[in-house]
Amino acid sequence: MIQQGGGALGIGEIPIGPTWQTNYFIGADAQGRDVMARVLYGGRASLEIGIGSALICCGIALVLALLAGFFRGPIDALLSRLMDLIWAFPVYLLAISLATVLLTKPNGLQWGFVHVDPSSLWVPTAIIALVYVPYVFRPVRGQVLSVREKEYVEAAIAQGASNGRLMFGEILPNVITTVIVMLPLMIATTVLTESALSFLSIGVQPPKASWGTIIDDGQSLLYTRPWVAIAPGIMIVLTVLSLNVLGDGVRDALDPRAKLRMRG
Amino acid sequence: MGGGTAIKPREGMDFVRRSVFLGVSTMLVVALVAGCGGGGKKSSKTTGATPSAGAKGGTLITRANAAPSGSPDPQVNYTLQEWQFLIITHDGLVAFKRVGGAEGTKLVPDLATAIPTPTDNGLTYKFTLRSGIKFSNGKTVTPQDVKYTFERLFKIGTSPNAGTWYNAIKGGDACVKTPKTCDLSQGIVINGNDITFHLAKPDPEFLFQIALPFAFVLPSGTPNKQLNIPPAGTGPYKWVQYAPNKQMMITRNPNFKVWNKDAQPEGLPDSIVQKFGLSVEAEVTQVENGQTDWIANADSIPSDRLNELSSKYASQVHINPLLATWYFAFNTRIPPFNNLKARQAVNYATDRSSLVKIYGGPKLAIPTCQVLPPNMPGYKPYCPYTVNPGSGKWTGPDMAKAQQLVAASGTKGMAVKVNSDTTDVDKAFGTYFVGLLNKLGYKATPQFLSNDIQYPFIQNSKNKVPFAFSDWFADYPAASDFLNILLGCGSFHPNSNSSPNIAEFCNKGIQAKMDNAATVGVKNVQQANGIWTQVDKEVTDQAPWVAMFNPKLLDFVSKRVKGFQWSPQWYFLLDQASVK
Amino acid sequence: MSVDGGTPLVEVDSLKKYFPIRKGLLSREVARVHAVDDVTFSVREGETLGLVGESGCGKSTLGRTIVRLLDPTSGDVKFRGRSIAKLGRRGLRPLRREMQIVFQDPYASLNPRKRVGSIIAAPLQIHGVGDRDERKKQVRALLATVGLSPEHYNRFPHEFSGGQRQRIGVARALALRPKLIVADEPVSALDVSIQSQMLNLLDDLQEEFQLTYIFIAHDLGVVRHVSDRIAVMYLGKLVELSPAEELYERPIMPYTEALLSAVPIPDPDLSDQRERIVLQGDVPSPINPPSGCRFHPRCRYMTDICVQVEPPLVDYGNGHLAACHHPLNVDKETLDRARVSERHTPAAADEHAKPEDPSGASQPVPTPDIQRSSVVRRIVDYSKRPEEQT
Amino acid sequence: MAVFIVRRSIGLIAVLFAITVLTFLIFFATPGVDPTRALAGRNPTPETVAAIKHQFGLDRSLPVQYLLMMKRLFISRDLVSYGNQALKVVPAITSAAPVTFSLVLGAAVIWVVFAILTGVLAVILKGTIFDPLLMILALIGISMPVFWLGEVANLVTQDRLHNTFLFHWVPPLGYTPLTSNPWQWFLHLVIPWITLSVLYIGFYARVLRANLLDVENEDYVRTARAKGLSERRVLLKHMLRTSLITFVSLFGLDFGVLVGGGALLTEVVFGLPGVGKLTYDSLVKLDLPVIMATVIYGAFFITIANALVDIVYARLDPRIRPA
Repeated sequence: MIQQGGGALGIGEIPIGPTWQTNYFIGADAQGRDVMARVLYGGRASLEIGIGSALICCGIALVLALLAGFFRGPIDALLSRLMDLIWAFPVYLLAISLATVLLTKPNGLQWGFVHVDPSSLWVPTAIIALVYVPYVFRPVRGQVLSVREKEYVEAAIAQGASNGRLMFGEILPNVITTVIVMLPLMIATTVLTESALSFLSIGVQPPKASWGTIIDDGQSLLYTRPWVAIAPGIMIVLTVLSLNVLGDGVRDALDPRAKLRMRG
Repeated sequence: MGGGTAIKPREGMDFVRRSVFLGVSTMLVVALVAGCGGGGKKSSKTTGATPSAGAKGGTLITRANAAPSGSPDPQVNYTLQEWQFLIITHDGLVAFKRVGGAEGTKLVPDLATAIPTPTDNGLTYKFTLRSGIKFSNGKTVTPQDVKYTFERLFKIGTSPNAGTWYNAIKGGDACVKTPKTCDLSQGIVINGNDITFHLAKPDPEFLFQIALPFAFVLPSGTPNKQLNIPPAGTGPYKWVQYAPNKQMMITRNPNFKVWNKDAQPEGLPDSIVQKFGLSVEAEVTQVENGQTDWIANADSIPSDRLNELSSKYASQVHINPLLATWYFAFNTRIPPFNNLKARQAVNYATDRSSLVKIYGGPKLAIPTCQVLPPNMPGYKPYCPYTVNPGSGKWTGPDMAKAQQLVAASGTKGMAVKVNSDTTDVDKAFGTYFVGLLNKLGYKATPQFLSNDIQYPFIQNSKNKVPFAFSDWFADYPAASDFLNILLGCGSFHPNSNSSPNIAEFCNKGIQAKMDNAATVGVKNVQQANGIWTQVDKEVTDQAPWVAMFNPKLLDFVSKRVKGFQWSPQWYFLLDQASVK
Repeated sequence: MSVDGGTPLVEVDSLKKYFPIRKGLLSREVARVHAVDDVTFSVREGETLGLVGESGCGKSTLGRTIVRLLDPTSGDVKFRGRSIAKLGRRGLRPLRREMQIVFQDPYASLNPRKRVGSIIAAPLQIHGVGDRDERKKQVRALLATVGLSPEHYNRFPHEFSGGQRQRIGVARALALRPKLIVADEPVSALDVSIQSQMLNLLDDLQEEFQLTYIFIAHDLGVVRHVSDRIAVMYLGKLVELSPAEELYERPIMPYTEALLSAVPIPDPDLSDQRERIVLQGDVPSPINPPSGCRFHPRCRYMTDICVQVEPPLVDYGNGHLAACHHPLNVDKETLDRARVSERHTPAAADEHAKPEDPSGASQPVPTPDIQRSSVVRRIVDYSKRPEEQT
Repeated sequence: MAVFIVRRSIGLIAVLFAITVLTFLIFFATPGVDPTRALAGRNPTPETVAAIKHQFGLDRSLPVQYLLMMKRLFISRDLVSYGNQALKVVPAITSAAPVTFSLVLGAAVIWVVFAILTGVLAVILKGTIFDPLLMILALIGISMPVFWLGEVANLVTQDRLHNTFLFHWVPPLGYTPLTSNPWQWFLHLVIPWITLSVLYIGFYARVLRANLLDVENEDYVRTARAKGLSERRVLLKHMLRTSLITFVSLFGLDFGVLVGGGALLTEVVFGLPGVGKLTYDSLVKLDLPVIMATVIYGAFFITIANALVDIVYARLDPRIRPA
């Protein structure tokens, strides 16, 4: 990654600006790295985290919502209060708090055999997934509560179906649409959140890059080489825009009345 | 002689490692003056020692990203950022000469009428207090105030160096143990205007220590708890505002009259303000647009803008060399770098010009292979880890030799964590070394830690950091400050967050030489320096570090600032600049 | 209408089901809905028990409690003599094969996201009956049994009409060859034209599979033709239980009388002749049921004793039980035999057992002369698929 | 209703309590949360370190530390930052809050006005090319990371076009209080206001448009039309009024979130010393007391906003009350 001697830097030396050619298409960053190449690679991390965290988030929220809505009573109360708690944190504050803590565990986290390195993409992925769980949990839980009262669930109980079968065989198929509708919008949201966290240096850790980290790098180069910051931003806008359009489409197709409150 | 205060010209957060103060003998100071002057001339825009008598008036607007960390209390604060204000609002008994250039490391009498010669084998210092000097609150300075000041230093309980420096005063150790009942009647004896300090043990650094803001004289009755704004002082300015999330501000002290212009000259601006909160990028733009006059050294100017600055704003840029070395420390006690050949290999392979480029280019840093920075007593250029060794200068990496050494060391393929902090530049260093180590056949991964955490983390041997970024700024020119503190056996404390010997390096033979140099140095500085030169060379051969470069400091001032003066001790002398 | 044939399959003993009502900050229980309040009866194997009452009287709750979709508050349910009221999930599992329920709403009772085949196969799968292919075969057979085409296997419920869906529901209930089926108003959501098809189907299935039915309905017209005995519920209480024909001919409880008077009669002459008893007021709240006889606020024979004393369920002979202080259609002898309560002497009862207008009560209510199911059967042949008929 | 409000308030207090505990635990799980480094210097004596630790109560057990911190935060209100002893946490927040409030209020005015304009215009222009065009613009607004937009705005107004007639009026980054110079206050905030509001204009315009189209088919709207009311009256008086219920409740939540520190990125990019920036700075320095205070402050506004919106909703729609 290091362009030794490639990027001219410092006093009296001219930084590489956009060449609009194959090499250094939009210039080099402070370490002389080709920004275009970084933007393309960064997109991979951004999308991996965005899609990964949205999937994890929806998965966790779905399971929790099924548990809460199905068992009701104390389990529901506990989970719902927990969600209230996460919900009550300002999203970025919670994400920043968690990221700061995780990233400052210098040797990473160790749970049994699972070792998470602070520079792993899993850290931002998990954090972003966690903070958005209530956003999915709430509507899905409401649905589970209503589906659970349906006679076909009673019918399954009368047949002696197990709880797992009731939750996953009977209720899940009826609430999954909501999640599918939410998914593209969730990805749009998580991509934006990832970029924000990385922009604040607490998302993707170097040497890995994401669009957010490149904008962060570009912040100090803003007046001299604005393209370093502008290019990844445009990529984010395009990606999120497409996801939003896709989300609208999915929603119209599957659930014309769903109004989702998604936010970046 | 005294030396530079130590703030790495970058961010303010982790000032700790930069604030390194150690006393040196007066003779060493003299040596520095010579060295520093020489160094200063080499640098393109080093400000001379001749103050241009600028016009008085106006407000000098400075900016910093954040307020000085720690406490605003002058007896607790430990940052250059605040000290640059404190030296013009308060006085000690003695002071560093308030001029730019090498002269600035000389001690001159301040509140005292003269610099005393220690008697009683260095145990007694007798000062005479000038009479008629008033605090900004109108009270006259008395010897009781001086005694009160030193007692307060202990009573406050949290003064960083009370227990390491000022405990030399008789009774000081007891004060450290029970701050509340501190009594220095034994150590500070008042007789009329005479103040006699009795030390418990000889301390050649005592005069420097009392020239620092910890020992600046405060009025009797100042509460013995941390203050939220420095109290009344004797300097040409007084504190009017200290809002840590907004700004700090000093204005003229109407009670001030010049008594010794070497120690405390009259200031030019009517008021000096430091505003907080902007990113350094925005600060640079503000200076360019004339909205801010100067950026505090705690903020480092992005290297990408240096080109713009040096071409478009050349007359507003001032560059001065620092007594500092930036390095990566090997952990000499764990594999792979407990192997000398492996350490040397990395040293050979390191392209120091790349690192210099990351830092800001050859005008802001000079490659080095050794521990001591240029201008340091005992410094002799020495660089074995280059393509054409011999000249003492680094000229280029020797990759072939490096690869050969790695192969010979048998450490190839080992995993190495490269530790650095999250500052852009330091991160880039880390990234560079990850690439380099991988090229040499190691399995290197980066580990970047928040600035606040990285330094204590890498010091603690428990964390087993194999390769870590750090830097060291001399506070005054003494070879022991670098060699003994950073690489002496005594400064390695296992499992402690405060163990400045990051390399965990301990070589009995070298240590004996260092001890010898310290003893000899009390009597014969020249001879001691010779020993230090030898130690520097031997340590460099042992390669506990990859010494990267010696940095210079860049100050960027607005167009209207006239008469920029730069002291090695206090850096930019705020009050000597004219904004009218 | 064999009343005494067979052994009891289900015995319900003092069954109570209350629903708590929680309110306020601490969600304290402030009241209870007395949905099923001390109900005792039994169902013999092979018989059909009609369970009738106005909506909200607790009949569905009773049905659901019997198949243990709800946990009883107290009392007992015995299935083949074995108590199942306290059984846990696991203990109930084998019982699930023996008793099934058919729901009222054919739209809500089928999972819209599952195919018909897997809906019907689900009980087989749950109980591990056969392998995949075997189950598939069984499901196809079941579809045929209930009058659907085996090709419907891969369709979704929304592709079917209400009647067809109800057939799917029945097929699902039958899949495990249960002994008991609680049919919870299985036809009330269907068009009248389809209702009789459905009734005939259930009737035929009873013969084919030797089923015992608890047939819940809210009007007596429907159950008459399918039931051997009929139980009438009012506000959570069982107020009358009788062989079907007897109930229609000789209702004892004034409430039953009122219900019967509402059954439509095809013969206009008879219909005109009959007096229609319109019950006054709404059904009282099951949260605070009326004192004494729960029916008293709406009863036209009401006297003081009805307010004060709750009448027990008394056998008036011939398997005809009723809980009333002022039994109708009972001769003095029978009344003598059956003491309703201490305070309720036959004389007193007789004296007061006169409605303001005794005309409607003194003689049997005329009922249409329709033989059970035979007429219905003549109207339509259920084995033809409904689509072909419409 | 009273029970509902009381229950909601108790829930609110419980959530706030849980948040303080959680925040405290999160940060005490962090190594290096310790004021000694900022105070003690390079080579402190153990006595000094112990004195500093004692001063902050760090030598006590965790529950005691938590209680001490809460006491100093809420009762004696003299909790100080780990980073700078002069930074009293409570005054720091009270002095930062007006900045955040200025930023959010101005942005809110802009976004409400423009969102209503855009939403209504899109409905009026339904069927023409302008409706989808407006909605795409709104989507683009939603899709832009606010920090990036802020950076680009800075690039243009502070540097590239700063010396042209377009943006020469733009003052340097930072903040001037309304009380000291209303005009400068306004000038400093114009660009941040616009930047912050872009996202919300897009979002609210889309929500409003969808709502308007929903109510268009309601009976009362048809009745109004059938009565012969002018299209404008129908739209403004009948449709818009109903649609604004959702709009207003969303607004309540967003306003709460933003005032609670949600405008962090905007504040950081524009150097506005508001609560978000305070939080960010303290997070960078792991300055636990300030983080505690700002997170509680933010959670407070969000929970209050949630509760208020719930209560208002419950008033409007009794069906949701038991939930």
